Amino acid sequence: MSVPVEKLKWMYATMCKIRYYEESMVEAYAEGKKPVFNIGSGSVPGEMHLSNGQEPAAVGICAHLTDEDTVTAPHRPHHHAIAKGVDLNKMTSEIFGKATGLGKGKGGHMHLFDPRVKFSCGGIVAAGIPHAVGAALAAKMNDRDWVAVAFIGEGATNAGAFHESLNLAALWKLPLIVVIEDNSYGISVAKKDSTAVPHNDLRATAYNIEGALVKDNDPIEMYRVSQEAVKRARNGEGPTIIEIETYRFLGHFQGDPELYRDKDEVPRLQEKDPILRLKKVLLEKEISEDELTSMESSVKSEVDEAYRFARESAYPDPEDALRDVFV
Amino acid sequence: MSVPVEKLKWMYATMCKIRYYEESMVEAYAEGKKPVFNIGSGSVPGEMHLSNGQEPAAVGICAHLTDEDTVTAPHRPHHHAIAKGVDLNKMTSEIFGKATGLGKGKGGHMHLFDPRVKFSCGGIVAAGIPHAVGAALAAKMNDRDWVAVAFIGEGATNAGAFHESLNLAALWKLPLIVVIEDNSYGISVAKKDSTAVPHNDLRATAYNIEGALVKDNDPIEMYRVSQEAVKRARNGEGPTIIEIETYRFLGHFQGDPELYRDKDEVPRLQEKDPILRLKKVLLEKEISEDELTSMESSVKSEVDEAYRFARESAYPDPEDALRDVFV
Amino acid sequence: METVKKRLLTGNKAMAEAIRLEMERDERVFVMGEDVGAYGGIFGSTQGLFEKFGTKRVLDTPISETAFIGAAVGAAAEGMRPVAELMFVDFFGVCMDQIYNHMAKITYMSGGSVKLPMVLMTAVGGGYNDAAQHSQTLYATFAHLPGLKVVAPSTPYDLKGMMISAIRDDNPVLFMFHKSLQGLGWMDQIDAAVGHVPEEPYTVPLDKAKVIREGKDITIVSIQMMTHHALEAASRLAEQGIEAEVIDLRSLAPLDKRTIIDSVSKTHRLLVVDEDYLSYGMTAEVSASVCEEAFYELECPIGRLAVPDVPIPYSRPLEKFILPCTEKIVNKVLEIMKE
Amino acid sequence: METVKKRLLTGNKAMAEAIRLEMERDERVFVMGEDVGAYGGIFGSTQGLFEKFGTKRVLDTPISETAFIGAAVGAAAEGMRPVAELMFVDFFGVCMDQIYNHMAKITYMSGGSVKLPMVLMTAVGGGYNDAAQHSQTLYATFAHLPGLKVVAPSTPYDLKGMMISAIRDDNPVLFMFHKSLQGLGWMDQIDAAVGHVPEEPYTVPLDKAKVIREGKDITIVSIQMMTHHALEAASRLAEQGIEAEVIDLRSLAPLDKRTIIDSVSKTHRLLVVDEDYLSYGMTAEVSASVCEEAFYELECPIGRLAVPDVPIPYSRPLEKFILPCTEKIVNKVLEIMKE
Ligand SMILES: Cc1ncc(C[n+]2csc(CCOP(=O)(O)OP(=O)(O)O)c2C)c(N)n1
Ligand SMILES: Cc1ncc(C[n+]2csc(CCOP(=O)(O)OP(=O)(O)O)c2C)c(N)n1
Ligand SMILES: [Mg+2]
Ligand SMILES: [Mg+2]
Repeated sequence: MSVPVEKLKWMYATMCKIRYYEESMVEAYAEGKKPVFNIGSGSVPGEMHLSNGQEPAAVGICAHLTDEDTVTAPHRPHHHAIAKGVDLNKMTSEIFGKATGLGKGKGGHMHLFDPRVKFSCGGIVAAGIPHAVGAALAAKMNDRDWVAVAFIGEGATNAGAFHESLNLAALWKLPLIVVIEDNSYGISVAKKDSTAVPHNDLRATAYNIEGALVKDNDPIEMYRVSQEAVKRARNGEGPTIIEIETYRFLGHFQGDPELYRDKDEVPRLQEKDPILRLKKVLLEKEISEDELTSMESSVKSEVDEAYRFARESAYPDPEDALRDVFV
Repeated sequence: MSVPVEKLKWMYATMCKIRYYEESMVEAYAEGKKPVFNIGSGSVPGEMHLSNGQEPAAVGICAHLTDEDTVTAPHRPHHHAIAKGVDLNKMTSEIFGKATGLGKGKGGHMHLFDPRVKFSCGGIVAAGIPHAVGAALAAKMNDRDWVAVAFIGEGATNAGAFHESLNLAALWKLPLIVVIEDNSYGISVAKKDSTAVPHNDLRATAYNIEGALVKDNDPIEMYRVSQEAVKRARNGEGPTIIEIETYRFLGHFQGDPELYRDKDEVPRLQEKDPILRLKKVLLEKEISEDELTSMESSVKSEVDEAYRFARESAYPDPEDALRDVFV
Repeated sequence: METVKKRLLTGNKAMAEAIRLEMERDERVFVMGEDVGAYGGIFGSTQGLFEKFGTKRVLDTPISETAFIGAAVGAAAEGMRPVAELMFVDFFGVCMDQIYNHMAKITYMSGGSVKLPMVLMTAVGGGYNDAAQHSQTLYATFAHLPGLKVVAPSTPYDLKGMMISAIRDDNPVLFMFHKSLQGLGWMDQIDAAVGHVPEEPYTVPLDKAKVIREGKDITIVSIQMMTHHALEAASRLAEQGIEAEVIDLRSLAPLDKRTIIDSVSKTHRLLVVDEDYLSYGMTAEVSASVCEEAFYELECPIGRLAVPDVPIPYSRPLEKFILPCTEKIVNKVLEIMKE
Repeated sequence: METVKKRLLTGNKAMAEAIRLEMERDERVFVMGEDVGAYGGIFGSTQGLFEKFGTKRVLDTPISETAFIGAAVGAAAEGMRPVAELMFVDFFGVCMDQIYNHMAKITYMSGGSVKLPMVLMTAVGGGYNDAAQHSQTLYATFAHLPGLKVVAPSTPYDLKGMMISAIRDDNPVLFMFHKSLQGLGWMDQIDAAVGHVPEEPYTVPLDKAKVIREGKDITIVSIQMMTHHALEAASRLAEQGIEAEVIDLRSLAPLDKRTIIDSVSKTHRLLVVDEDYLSYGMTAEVSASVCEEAFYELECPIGRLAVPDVPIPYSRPLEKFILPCTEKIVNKVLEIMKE
């Protein structure tokens, strides 16, 4: 089953957009945190979990989704949000804590909600899976062929919510897909020190559902496996677990000393940068350098525009803190 | 591997003890609840979950345990407590809410604690599994070959605590055995409506551990399977999941209208009463009727004595309610 | 005459009727929880719904509170209007994250762009010797955390009216019903568990306390089961010439301070009675609110009666000792009147 | 002279030192939690322990709070003395059942036959824009439920002394440490996060509040981060001739009412400051306790300052607006003094 070139282009462009978005965030986050790093200071305070290197998981499956499909993401949500088509201006503005943000500055980087494209994320490990189960349940109750995708990290597979959600979704044959991004670590804890199985697709057996493993951060394989899973879900054949081996190029959060991994680990991973690999594929398919370059520059200007919008937006009135507890 | 006849006798006697204990409890619980049933009235108030028919699970594995091994049980704990050797007088007294009870009347039927034989139980589904993990961890840290057994119902396998505990125990190769009593229901919900797999031994795959299924409530098979699991645990080979198909002769709790199951289901199960089946085996092994009868009467008098002790014991002073929050 | 018009229902039938009416009115409303189907809810809160609406809209769940309450959150975000049941409030510990970090906060974190029209109903209360893990009310545990409307009705009329309001509300509502007020055949039969309930749909506000007995000498603020003890106490006190005004709080969050303060401004004395733990509980919040906003109206210290900071013991004499009751209320009022 | 004797440590080093000393003294003590090993705890509470004691006594866990906190309960029942870490108190919702139904109640339910000598330590507090799910204190959430000793030290000296007391206590202790008082290099550098800590082991009681500044005009009861704001406020007020007495609560359960009441009996005015949510919180319990036991000592209404019942917002101006601070304390005191 070959992947349509348009899809490959979309995946490439989106991965470039995500990467450039995160690289820009590295800089924005560092603003006002020098010479001494202080998590509470600067243009973007608070924790910051970036996704550089993890783009394939997000684009490989979102290539099959529409605005009616639901995505829930964890504390590391930018790549999922961008791949799902979240409003980039409002998202960036939210991360800058501005009034024009998705949540009027109340949510921040870990709490992005864009109902227009049915995207949400949160800061509690595995807590987004039940929400995706609920979206899948709603779709089924309303006889829609919409699916729900819950993205989590490999560390989250050992949380009770993972088990309860998959059992429930399997039992009710819900259109749920759980995508596990195995970036080898849960903060500082290596997968082998947190997870009793080598790969979480094995855990599909515990729910009598399909499981798939995507090796070595391959966006094209992710696309193929996801296509099958989404098809099954839309056809009422129930949930799928997809685990993808991916790379975390940066620390768990910005400011992470990363004493728990070898200094040469990241450089080795960067040699296998999935964006460069996909670029090679596209070039082999006779997509011209020029076309790729123009794709790259157009997504960059989109990202630059989003940061400009965020920077130029105003902060909310302090008193606004008292609003929106209830609708 | 044949089962020593002494063990068979112990299992038979203990199953008889459990059955007679529960039959006596049916009566004791009914006292003061007639003509109108009121859960709060009578000699034994509160909820009452009895284990008639589920004896094989408890005796089959406890036959391999010593006082140094830990057992945690759920809301339906009498058969486990008796098989583990909990002080029958104090246990009964506790259930009657008397000052001489295991918990001075503070715990009741769902909260029995007998540190002497390392037994505990509780009223929150699946919550006892982590406690067994902790006991197993302590044994390992102290280089003891003690094991910990967590009894749960099949409904509890869908709670997050089940998953988290098994992953942790498997990861750390702890001497934990989770015994799942599949009595077909979680209150009114049939297993097929709660659990995505036909049998929970399949879920061992999700933790890379051993799983075993004991069919049709067979105490001898339970003994064999448990022997293997306990051996592995003592040898540092990690946890095992054992699921046993068992029978719930009574309602979920006393007073359960049981509208959710056919009226002829229980009679059909009673035809396969595990106690009668084990008795047949013993008779085939040339154990005389007389010997069995004397075993039966001796356990009965032990049980009668426990109820007498409980009834004759005094209630705690009301003010005692304020003590024991802290040691 | 009056009696002719009465339509007597038990608390659980009133609740189930409210849910049925809303399910008929709005197809987005559905029910899920443990044993809410054929069983009709352990405390009867979903009686008859399964028969009427079937498995598509009345869902029995596995024992997976985090998954199904979280699923209710996710379904509500998609425009459904779930009514989920947490069988006993005592079990909140296995699913509190979904309740307080998500159900309660998503609307705020999204700047109001996501609404969660859902109800989480749960059984509370002791008094029948179900011990430490099945007898709590935990009112303050939920009222302390922002983002939830927390209600605890005490009559069949309010159970129906407040359940309808809760289902129609676009915000998440934690609906606490008291086991002893459900009118269950297998529990203590008390008059308060039965009452007049109009057949038609009607709403009762989720933010208003109610003066259920007028009096001039002292105000007794109470909730759910305790309001009924307070009423009994009030009539006993009346025999001794003490006119107690009794307020049924009904809602813990928001707290209707106005009604309480108006009453205290009249009686100048206050006793707060709660079935939850004493410290950091409802009695503290009511007392502190009055102390802050109506201090000069007070003639004497505010009395507090609640569970004395111990887990609920099993044995009958022990549980009796720690639960507030009519007699304790009477004695406490007499003490306060002596001040 | 004095300064020469000072041995300055940050809060987290003081905590880690306490745990190290107890691990050396008692081999039954061990540590488990997420990233407590090589990482040394996200907030440094276990710094250096892994290097010293290795994987056998310092256990990194999966993200399975129910399993490992429940395992701590089970290990404690077997005579071990676990020190478990819940990384952020905000995560309590995924494991509260093990904390409040088991860790807190087993001793009582067993009639005292089972003791659980364990410590659950957890990071609390906001002020660095970590938003609604990583900035709470939730003091009252734990103090409301019986069976736990709940402490929240505010100085390196107390962090060490109270941690040693907690580990040696045969009862379960919930030990809350404030992120901003850990002295972390990547957080706001505040003087209060560094202080004199004697090298040797010592204990500080788990049930005693402390008068940290004497005054005659008004009592300010506060806790953890708020005590430092209260101290600043007190010195600013002194410039205006107002002598505020500041009390560091240190322990939420049990609540040291004696120390509070003695102070109020002297000052006759009270302001309670909390970083937790206002309603049903610590300010309510302290206020109600005083109102109940020292009513006639009060000259005016008791003031309460806390988070105004909204989730913690992310954006800087929003979070600033809802968190109590020195300036708000000063203004509130001036208001009260006008009464
Ligand atoms: C219930 C809960 N426990 C702990 C945390 C703290 N925490 C945040 S991210 C994280 C690691 C998650 O690892 P993984 O799931 O692999 O995602 P990754 O960070 O690698 O993308 C932890 C432990 C949390 N947010 N929620
Ligand atoms: C966390 C939690 N959820 C729900 C309950 C209510 N409850 C008590 S027993 C039970 C059914 C348990 O079924 P199973 O595990 O199969 O055990 P069985 O009763 O069949 O022995 C339920 C739902 C509970 N006690 N704890
Ligand atoms: Mg990871
Ligand atoms: Mg069962």
